[in-house]
Amino acid sequence: MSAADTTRNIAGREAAPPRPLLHVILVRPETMTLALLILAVIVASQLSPFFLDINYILRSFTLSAEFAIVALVFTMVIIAGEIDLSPAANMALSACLFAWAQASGIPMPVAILIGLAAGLAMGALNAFMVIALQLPSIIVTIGTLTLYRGLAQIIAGDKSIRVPDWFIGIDKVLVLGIPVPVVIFVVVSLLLGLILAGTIFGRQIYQIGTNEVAARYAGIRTRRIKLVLFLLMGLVAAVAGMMTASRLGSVRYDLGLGGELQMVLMAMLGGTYIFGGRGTILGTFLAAWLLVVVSTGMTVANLLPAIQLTVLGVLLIVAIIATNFIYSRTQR
Amino acid sequence: MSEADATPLISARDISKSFAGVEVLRGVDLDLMKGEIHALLGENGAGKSTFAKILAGVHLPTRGTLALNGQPVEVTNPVVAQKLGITLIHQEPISFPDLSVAENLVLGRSEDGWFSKVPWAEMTREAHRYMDLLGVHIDVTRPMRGLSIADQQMVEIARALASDSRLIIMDEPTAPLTPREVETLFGIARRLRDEGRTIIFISHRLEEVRALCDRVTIFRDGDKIATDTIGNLSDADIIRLMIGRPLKEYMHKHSATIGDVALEVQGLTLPGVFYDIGFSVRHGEIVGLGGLVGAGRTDVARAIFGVAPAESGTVKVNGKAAEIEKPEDAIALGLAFVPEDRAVAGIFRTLPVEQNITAAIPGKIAPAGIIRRAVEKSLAQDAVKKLRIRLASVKQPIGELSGGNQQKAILARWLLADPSILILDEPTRGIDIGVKAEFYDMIGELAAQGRAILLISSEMPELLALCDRILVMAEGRLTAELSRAEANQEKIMSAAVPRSQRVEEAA
Amino acid sequence: MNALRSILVRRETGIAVMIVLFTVVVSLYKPQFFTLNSLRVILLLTPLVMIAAMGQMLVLVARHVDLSIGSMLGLSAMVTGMMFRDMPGIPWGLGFVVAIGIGALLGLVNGALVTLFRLPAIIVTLGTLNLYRGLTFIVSNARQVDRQFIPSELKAMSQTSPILGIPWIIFMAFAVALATYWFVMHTRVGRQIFALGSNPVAAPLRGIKVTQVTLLVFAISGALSGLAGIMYASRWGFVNPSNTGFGFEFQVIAAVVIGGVSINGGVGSVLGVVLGVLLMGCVAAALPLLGIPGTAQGAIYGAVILVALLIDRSVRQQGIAGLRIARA
Amino acid sequence: MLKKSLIALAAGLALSTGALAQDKIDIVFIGKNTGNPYFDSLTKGFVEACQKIACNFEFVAPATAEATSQIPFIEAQIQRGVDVIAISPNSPDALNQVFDAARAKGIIVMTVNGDITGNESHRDLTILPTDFTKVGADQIEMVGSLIGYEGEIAILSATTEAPDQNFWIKGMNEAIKDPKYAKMKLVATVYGDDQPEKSTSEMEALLANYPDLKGVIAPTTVGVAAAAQVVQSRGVAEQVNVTGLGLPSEMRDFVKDGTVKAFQLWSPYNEGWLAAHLAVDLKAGKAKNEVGSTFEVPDLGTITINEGNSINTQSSLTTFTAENIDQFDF
Repeated sequence: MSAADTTRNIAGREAAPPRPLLHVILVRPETMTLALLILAVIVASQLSPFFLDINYILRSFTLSAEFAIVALVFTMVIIAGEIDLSPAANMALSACLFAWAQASGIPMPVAILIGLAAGLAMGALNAFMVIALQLPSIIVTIGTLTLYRGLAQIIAGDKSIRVPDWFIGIDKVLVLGIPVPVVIFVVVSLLLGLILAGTIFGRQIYQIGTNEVAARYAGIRTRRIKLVLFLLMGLVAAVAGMMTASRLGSVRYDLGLGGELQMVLMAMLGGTYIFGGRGTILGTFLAAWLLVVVSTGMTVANLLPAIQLTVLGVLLIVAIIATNFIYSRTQR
Repeated sequence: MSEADATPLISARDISKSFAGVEVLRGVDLDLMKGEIHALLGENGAGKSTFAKILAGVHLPTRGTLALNGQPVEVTNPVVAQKLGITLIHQEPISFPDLSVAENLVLGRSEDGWFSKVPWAEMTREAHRYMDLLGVHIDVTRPMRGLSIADQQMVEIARALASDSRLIIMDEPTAPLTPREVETLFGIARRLRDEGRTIIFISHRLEEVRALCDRVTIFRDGDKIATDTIGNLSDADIIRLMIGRPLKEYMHKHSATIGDVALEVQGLTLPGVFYDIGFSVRHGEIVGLGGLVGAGRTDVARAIFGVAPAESGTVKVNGKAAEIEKPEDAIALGLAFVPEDRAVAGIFRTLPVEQNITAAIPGKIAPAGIIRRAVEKSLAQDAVKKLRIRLASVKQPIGELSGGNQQKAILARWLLADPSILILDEPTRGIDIGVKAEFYDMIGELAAQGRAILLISSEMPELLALCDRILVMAEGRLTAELSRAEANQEKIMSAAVPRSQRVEEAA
Repeated sequence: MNALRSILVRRETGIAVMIVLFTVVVSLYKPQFFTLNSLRVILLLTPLVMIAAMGQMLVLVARHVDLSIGSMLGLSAMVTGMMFRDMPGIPWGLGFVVAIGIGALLGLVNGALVTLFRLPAIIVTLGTLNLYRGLTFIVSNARQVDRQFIPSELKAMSQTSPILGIPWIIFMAFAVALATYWFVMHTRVGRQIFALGSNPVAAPLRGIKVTQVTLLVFAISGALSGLAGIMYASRWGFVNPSNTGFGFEFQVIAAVVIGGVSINGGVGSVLGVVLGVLLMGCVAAALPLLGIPGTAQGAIYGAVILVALLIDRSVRQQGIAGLRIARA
Repeated sequence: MLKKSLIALAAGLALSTGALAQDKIDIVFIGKNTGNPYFDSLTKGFVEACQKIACNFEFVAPATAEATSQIPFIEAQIQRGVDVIAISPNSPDALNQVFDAARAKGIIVMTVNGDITGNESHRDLTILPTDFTKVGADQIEMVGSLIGYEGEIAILSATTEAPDQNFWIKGMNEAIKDPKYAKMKLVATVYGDDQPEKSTSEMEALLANYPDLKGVIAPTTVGVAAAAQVVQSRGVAEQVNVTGLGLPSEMRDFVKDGTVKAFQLWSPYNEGWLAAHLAVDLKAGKAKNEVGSTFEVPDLGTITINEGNSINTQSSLTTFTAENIDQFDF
């Protein structure tokens, strides 16, 4: 009662004046990400003379491209007010199923379909537990992340499963001098960016993440939209798993291990608000490059992973402090 | 009052309060005597709750002083208030649902250090004592979660006793209670008064005020209008003082032609919540749905709209049986629902006003799934103009708007959907008096356009002024249907108050 | 009747039943599982998790989460180990003071970031998870502290026993659990943690100093991780910058969630957490005995977490249904 | 346009640094993970060699030992244009593609202390500490001598698919068929995944499942330490003899208090020492990477390149006992 009254009273004043346009454009988390990206490029090129080579940077990006692609969908899930920590494990399990299927003589197209179907099924299980059973998605997906990777381990054991030679090397194929995984990342970014910003589906994702109850009252199909997001997550994770298989030439249960952390980092560095309702594909897009530049810059300077971990930790904390600060300034 | 008691327990002088530049309380002087039950009366937003909260330390006054027993005091927060012996009992008591009743009772009272021992046995014994004192039977070792609101109030009162409060403020305590529970509450209140404590009683119900209180203070639009012994004022006096103008000024000049039945409900039942609800609303008609908070009115509306569907019963829209399982179904049939709690079920706080306004018409702003920004903007701007929503820009987050303007935006959202049936749940709650009048005009106009309107309201004058017919609910059942001509406050109230035999029927 | 019902729907009963069922089923196949020695094996698997789980429980009860415990364990163990290595002859008991102190300090940093900047704990501690691990590498120069440098008295704590052949560290773990029980049930601040998690909006209205209590909760979580750190050195006899404490947070959170602590705050019991830890220990001890390959372990843990969630939900729903009947 | 100039810039930089380092070759050793004490000693061999001969040495390693974590480090070395990449691979096949890319740039790729079994064509040569075909037999003989050639024995290995360990276990299974070991019985092979916790649980399960167990071979440094700790804390060191492959620094206490009577290993230092010398000689043309060719390494003598471009630093395992363990500082 008192809380409701307080908000009412605070809201009871006159409408605030509009903010200057420049302020609106500049004071947003993506600006921070872009600034950090530029800074990172400058620092990295000072750290090592070998860093500033666009081909090298692109090649290094392919090492994180699969995570980056999944992180785009991950961003949408967070904006919708949920979280899915299982996609990296999903990548491993669907890739293992795919590799196991083709290794046991099932024709390649069918094996690919099996992998994709597995990814969808894993997304569907998450969706079922979160949407139908109304369990908190963070704990559900910590559970399924353990389960999916565990199943991958049961299927593949500690063995690596080879994929055929012609399937290997997606990262070595260049389109206009750009490795295919990077091209896919850019295309998916554009596509999802347009969907999120320009379609009613994207709009409703923001609305659900901002206030799910109000969204339901407004006739928005909240459950269906979340279902679509979890399924999309599963599907994209499966695709990413197979892309990883192609890049490595073999599949093991530990494929993509720790990828969930990378995805969280990308989304958070891109200014996505952990509690939903805010964030953009552009932010995650920039953050993916930021992360690659930071880690590549440090690796090529032969800095020990110690420093890398420390820098990543500090970066994450700085980014959320900045993001929260920006949101608190723009939302009075 | 004898001369010995002449020092007031609390002397408030020139108490004023502004929220973000809007003055909601102006220069209130009030003395509260020891051993009296003092009613604060006034319409919603008149300032009585704000005043009570200043006494309890929830708000700080912008101006003015308080004295306790003649000594000036500053009540900077609720903890200080508690220490000074002032307890505020909220209508929906604030509690810690996972802690036991006994713990809720004593939490925040002790001054001891962090690592001092919690005296469980003593605490439980003491809790039992207070429960016995109040004559209620609550297992004090069970967690607070799941306690009825009446019991939670009892715990709050026990808490006031436990901290030996001299002033106990009850903010609309009776609204969610059954008559029997109200009687118990009154008995306790009288006993506390006879012990020399002071009780502030905030209520809308004149009969309760009359039955319980010694003196009454009336607020209107942030001003204290009058303080007097209850016996000196007739009901008519009080109402006149509260509204400050004759009732009929509110009357909306309704000229709509009433058409066919738009919405018809039969035998709607959701066990435990409401039973056998049947009524109809015609095009051009405003039907009021009155009753006490918790009578099940909102639940009926939520059921019709598909938010929480009923288990049995039928809903017909324009004569055709309708299967409404989720809000989408209702919207497709031309229904619209402006919910009661704006912050929870209405607005998208951080999103721009225009996105809030167009939220229910995806098909219009994005015919092929792709948003047409120009269409969206012009629709939003038209709505802003038409409903006179005051804002800086339609790109502004809606959270930056005032409550009344937020509510207008929600109404605008539904008007864009061009509904033929509109359900309004407490549409003017927490809205400035001036904006309220605008809303009344708008509602009348909407009916005149031939829409069927179901208006849920706890404010009887609002129902009486606007509605062609008034339905009343009590304890999940319809208890009265009053035509405009026969309706008055007494009839509504007598139908709204639960009767003991009805309780038995329901059981 | 009611008392019986309330015992039956209690979470602790559920876990206890699961432990008993599990033990019975495993013992039918492998009678060796039902021996005193096997109990000792199970208990030896649990002390580190149990100690850290007590801290994690408090954090969860206060509506936060601490993902950095594994890294705090690693860093405090490393500093303590290096102290033993570089200052030979230092009293071994001092290691406890140092480890707990460093852990508490790291926990305070978490708490400060959460309270001062009003940041979500899950992200803050994800950041410090990396940060503290990185610092561990930096202070240790990526070098392991070998067995010979860990004082033998410390190592003996994991091996010598005061009674029944059960080593000291297990008693220490249970002592920590008892102390936590006393802390949450019998101190004012302990109850305030529950109140804070139960209703964060109302807490300040009842005079609860939210900032201080939150800082305290994170500091305790850090201090207990530090204690677990020096016990790691005792149990395994070395401190490694990358392995020590790595992935520890998952084990602990799983045990705590299985033990019935709600991630929505306000709910949790020491007994439940102890049983949750023991259940995990039973599973971990039984798998090799049954000859189930380690590769299946992950899937089993995942399934256990999901099952615990489902049980939680059905209990919650029964509660609500019961309420509805009572009201009607 | 920008891209072109960037490439030109990078190429220029690469040229200039390349010119600077002309007289010394650049060697990078990529370990399995940082903080792994095994590689401290191995790295020391590299460092001390490069203080004497014409090479620059750097050590890098990922934070975790998972299959793909070494890839960015290899990519970085390619970009840096080093001459030799020495690596202890975390995966037998996930690195194939990036190895190919490195070799295409003229970098010599040598695996050290472990090979990419089954994918040998993706590296130039491998340096193994000893003749792996003899490890199994040596270990069986060692445990046999400890238990008097009679009784049940078990193996506590690393992961189920660890290639080296599996190769040795195969050797053990062969060796035990010798009539000399007729009274010995290999009752179980279990896997502790090279984690102390897991290895401990598996060891405890062995003791519970096989009460008559006389000896345990743990051919992995993590496993042997964990197994030793279990018998020590259970006080059954007299009944169960633990041996295997371990680091003296981790096993010293167990040997001194009698928990473990003897265990074996090789010299990791020599692996680094040899690898650095071979790298310099190959680049200088003093040695040829051909099966059967030989070259000289100070302190180690003449080394031959064996079948499959494989080199051993010592012919048989070193045995550590209470008498000699203090002579080793790794």
